[in-house]
Amino acid sequence: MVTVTLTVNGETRTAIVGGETTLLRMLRDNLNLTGSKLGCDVGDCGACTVIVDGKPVNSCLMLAAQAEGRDVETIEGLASMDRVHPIQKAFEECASLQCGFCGPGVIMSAKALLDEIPNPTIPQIRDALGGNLCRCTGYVKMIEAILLASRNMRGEAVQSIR
Amino acid sequence: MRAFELFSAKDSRDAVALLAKHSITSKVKVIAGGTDLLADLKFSAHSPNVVVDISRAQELKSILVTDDGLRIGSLVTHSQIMRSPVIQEMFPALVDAAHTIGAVQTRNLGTLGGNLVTAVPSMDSGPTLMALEAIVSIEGTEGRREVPLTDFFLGPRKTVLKADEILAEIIIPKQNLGKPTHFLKFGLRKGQALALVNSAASFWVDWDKHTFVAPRIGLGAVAPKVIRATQAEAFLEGRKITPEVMAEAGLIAATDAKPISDFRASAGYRKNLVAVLTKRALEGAYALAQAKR
Amino acid sequence: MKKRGQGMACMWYPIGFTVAANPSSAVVKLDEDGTATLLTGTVETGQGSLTILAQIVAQELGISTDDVNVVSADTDATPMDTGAIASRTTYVTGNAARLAAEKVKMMLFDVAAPLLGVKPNQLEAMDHKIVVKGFPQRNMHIGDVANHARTVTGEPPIGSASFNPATVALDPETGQGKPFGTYVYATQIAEVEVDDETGDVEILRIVASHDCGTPINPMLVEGQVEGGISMGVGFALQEEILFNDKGVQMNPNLTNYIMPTSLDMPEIEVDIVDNYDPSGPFGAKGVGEPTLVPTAACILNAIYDAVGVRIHSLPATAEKVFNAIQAKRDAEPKQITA
Amino acid sequence: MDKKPKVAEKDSSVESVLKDPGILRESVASPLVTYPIEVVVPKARQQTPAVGQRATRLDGRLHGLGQTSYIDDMTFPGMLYAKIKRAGVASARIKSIDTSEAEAMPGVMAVLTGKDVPNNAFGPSLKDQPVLALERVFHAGDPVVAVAAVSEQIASEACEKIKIDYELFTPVLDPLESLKLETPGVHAPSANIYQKKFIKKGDIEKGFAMSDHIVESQYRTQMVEHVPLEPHATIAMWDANGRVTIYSTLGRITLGRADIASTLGIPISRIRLVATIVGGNFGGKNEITTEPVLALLSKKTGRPVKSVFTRPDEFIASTTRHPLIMDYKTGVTKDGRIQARKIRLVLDGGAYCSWSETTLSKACILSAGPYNIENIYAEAYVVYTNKTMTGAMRGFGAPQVCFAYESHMDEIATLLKMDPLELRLMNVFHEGSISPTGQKLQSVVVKESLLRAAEKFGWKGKGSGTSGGKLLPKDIIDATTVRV
Repeated sequence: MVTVTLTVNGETRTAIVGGETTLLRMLRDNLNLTGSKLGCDVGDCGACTVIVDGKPVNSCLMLAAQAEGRDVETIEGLASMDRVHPIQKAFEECASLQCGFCGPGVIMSAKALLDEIPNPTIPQIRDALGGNLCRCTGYVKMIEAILLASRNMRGEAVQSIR
Repeated sequence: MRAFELFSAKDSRDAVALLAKHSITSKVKVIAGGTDLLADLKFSAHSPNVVVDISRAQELKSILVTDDGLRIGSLVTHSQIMRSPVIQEMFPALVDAAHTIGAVQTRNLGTLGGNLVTAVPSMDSGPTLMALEAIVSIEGTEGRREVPLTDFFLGPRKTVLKADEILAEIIIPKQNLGKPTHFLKFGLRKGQALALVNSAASFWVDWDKHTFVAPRIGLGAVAPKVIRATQAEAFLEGRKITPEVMAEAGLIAATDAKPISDFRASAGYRKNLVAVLTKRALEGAYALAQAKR
Repeated sequence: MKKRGQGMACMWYPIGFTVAANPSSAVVKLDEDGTATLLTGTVETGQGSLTILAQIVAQELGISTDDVNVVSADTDATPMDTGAIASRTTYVTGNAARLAAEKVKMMLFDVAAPLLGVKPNQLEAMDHKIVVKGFPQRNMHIGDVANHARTVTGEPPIGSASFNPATVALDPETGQGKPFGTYVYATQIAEVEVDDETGDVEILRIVASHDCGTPINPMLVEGQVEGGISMGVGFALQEEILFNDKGVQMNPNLTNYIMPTSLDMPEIEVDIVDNYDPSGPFGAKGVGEPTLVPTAACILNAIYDAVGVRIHSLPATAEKVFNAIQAKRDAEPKQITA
Repeated sequence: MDKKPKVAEKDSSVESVLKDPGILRESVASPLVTYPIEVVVPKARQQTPAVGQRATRLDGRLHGLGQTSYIDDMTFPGMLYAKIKRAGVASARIKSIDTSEAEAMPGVMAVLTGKDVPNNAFGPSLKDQPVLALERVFHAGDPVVAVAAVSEQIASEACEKIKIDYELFTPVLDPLESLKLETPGVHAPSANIYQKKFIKKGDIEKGFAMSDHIVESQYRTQMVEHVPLEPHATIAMWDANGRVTIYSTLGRITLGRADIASTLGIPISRIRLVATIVGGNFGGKNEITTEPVLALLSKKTGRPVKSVFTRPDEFIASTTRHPLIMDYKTGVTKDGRIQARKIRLVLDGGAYCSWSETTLSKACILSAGPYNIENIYAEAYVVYTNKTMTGAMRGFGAPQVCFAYESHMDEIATLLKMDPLELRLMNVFHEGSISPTGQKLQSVVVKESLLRAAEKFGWKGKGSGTSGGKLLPKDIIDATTVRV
């Protein structure tokens, strides 16, 4: 067993886990943060995407112990008490999620993208979502929402991209 | 995933010490980025008892230009390769190769060293490094040793690494710095694809004679390990650069390739891909050479 | 060389089960603030069916989508439903929900009529009010009517209804009969680019014109079409479960079972064809399954247009397309000399 | 759409009260979730009339916040984890099952085999599928033994310790082989063809006789998986009142409950079946899978039991799309009128019937396409093979036959040197057309969809890829009006 202390959504958390425990399992089972999903457990589907030290990663392919001392952002940390994140808002408004299971991972990928590139092109968005499989949407309304969020976050007075 | 005991190495010295200690009594695996190892272990009944985490070894994370050439630490991630201004400038092919690996999430985790050590024939880092005649620096309890990448791979998932050794650095020798190189991959889809075939071509141009100088071609997924297309290289050496010659070299490279048929593709189709990709990689490298002239 | 081509495919698709009964029941209750709760046994599996059902109930009662809560998918609490299958929810469950809401509305009309000094059939429900037709200023808030029903009339405004599409069994010999209540229609057109040296097919864009009757929510209809097309793209070019000669699957994982990523998807333009089916709720039919029906066919027709080879078996992998192009090249000189 | 944010978009400076790691380290982990109190409702949700609005989804906001609770997100005190040992061989007789080593493992609470299942057969139309295979294995994904343990890891290791001795048979894998009478029955003594369907309209031979050209082709489609992003998941809790509550990723709970009741041999009143929001269905979650097993494990242990399919389970142990082999023969006049169409469909039904009956019917009824054809003969057969069972999947056979009839239409257009659009417009259904089953069709807009799509696309007539071609006449486009 190893003791893992890390920062999750700005707060320090500790758990004692088996050496083989992935960051995803620790988040879900030990910290009750079930927003990150287990869809394949081998890094193909991206439903487990979280941001570690500013970079999106598959939390199913990272051992919890490897996240020791690092800064982890999960879907639960995006909204604050008085507002949802502009990406979450855009995803709601564009009906970008259908069954929703891939959503937390997709939104974390989108957040990492917009943190790095505030004004992405459609090919850049497609590339950023390349590791997030979705079976419901064809990705179309996700791309729309990311463009909308990008404009809103940059303060452009765009009401809708339609 | 089966339970195992995890040891975190502080640095590379610590890593080889831990390996030396535990490999005597236990089945040991090394984890760096984890993208290959954990995916392999998840549904496997065979599991190591001990895993040594080397991901914190800072000294294996740098990209440096030295008197020996370009030294890339084994723990440099694929994303870091894509973002490195030095690599972008000298070897856009390495950037392209890194970009075709997995997806953003796996590129942020996966390391160059991990990609090589896994020794899967379809690896995307191998062909370009092979074409650039890379050398790997291996660290063991006795210290460092250097091995040409061509000799590093023994077969599918087999390398010359001993139980107490780790891959420390990948060195592109000085004489090849800035050598025009182009990498192409063909997968079954555009995102997150395994290579059916990948090919990298690299050569200097004698602009007076307009001929190929020191042409090197690396091929992936067409043999038990990443290989050089030596017959195609010999054919090109000193030859005039023309579209016909590049197409011919592609066809010769296809005879260098010894692919197998599996459920992803037939051997015959893979040979065709070798010819097409190699031709196009040569064209791409030539375009780069012209741009750099 | 890369070659472009265009291809089309149209289709028809039925709503609901083939002859077999597939009823849905629904319960609608109205609270004193004028908001409603729908109880339905169907399950939200991503299609947005609960939102659509809320819109149908809201429409019938003259309230907004946000005024309808939906309780679903609990056998202890919700009425019988055949479920999220056969593109039937909007049409079958939607009809049941509309009929249940209509019953509530009729109860409200009965309650409001004497209060407004008119006959029930002179009333309509709109904009959160029970209104005298032609005299919009004569109205009561729907919540006040509901409250009156409970406290004064003594009958809670709760309605329930069932719906089962009318069908006629098929003759076993000739197959003649009326297997379905209604059908939807659609056309998709694809533009592709084929690399004739590798057989690689890139789908550049797909235009999809779909009939769903009245689109209850155009945004969700678009989402269904876009998602269906992605499934159709996988069916056309990528996806296949492979077995070895012992009957064991060789690629049971998302590494080797190739389905479309965001990088594999074309630009999609969704067009909703104007239509109204009198048998559906507010003219609606359905849209879930038919969205992927014509996709593979239009892509394969576009491949033919681009490189002149017809692939008769799915998926049209790059290798299959390349082999067909090679075979065509091998055959062509012979035809010339013959 | 009016999307002006009504709440300031600037990051608020709400301080967390739990900044000191010292406090946190000693507490039991509680969810670090911020529940935003954003009350802004997008306008389209608030408008009347409601129909036709681009209203946001009821579940849209919670999806985006990661707050939708799927079954794997739920835990109950004392909950156990179940794993299923699957056959791994496609056709065999089970000679013996030895679970002793697994049962002896610390942490293993219960082991279940087919002997423990009261009515070990289910299926939406034919009850040919065992809950746990007992005597015979019909495909490699067949469940044989179930284990409930205190952790998923232990349950998996226990499965590896179960020894099953098989007598192996040669599997039947090719549906055309399966069709032949001399091929051994997959479910002997029953025949391999387990459903048939025929449609006869007009006089097929007369139709061919009236035709100038006959076009024949065979088309084939592959086996496909639904790939819902959420794998099948179930939690069962048998309570002291003798009722079992089952949470399941099932798209149809009413009939699902009846199926579960029948396998357990209890009245439906003793089952409460709840489906939460399901993370993708596409037809793959339309029949029960492990629910009876979980219920029995819960009954045996007195504890809640959860199981979640791994991604490989999802492929090998859930239903898939029917592969079809489709023979088409069409008679057409030289100006493009279709006179007759003859079709034979063979569906690979896999190891069990599942939703094959519906798939067969729909495929057969739809197989001639949305065209006015006077003379039709269609026959369709579904056969057993020792492959993963094929069942309901988005379109029930329609995507397969559409691939065939629309490829076929283009082949006819090529033969006649006609624009594929023109050929279709000449033959498609119109309002009041009579379908192949004799149904008078209403609200038919296939022609409008063709013209709309062609206009939006900029359809260039036949052979744009090689020969360019003519544009659509403007007057045809204008003839259709579109309100949406």
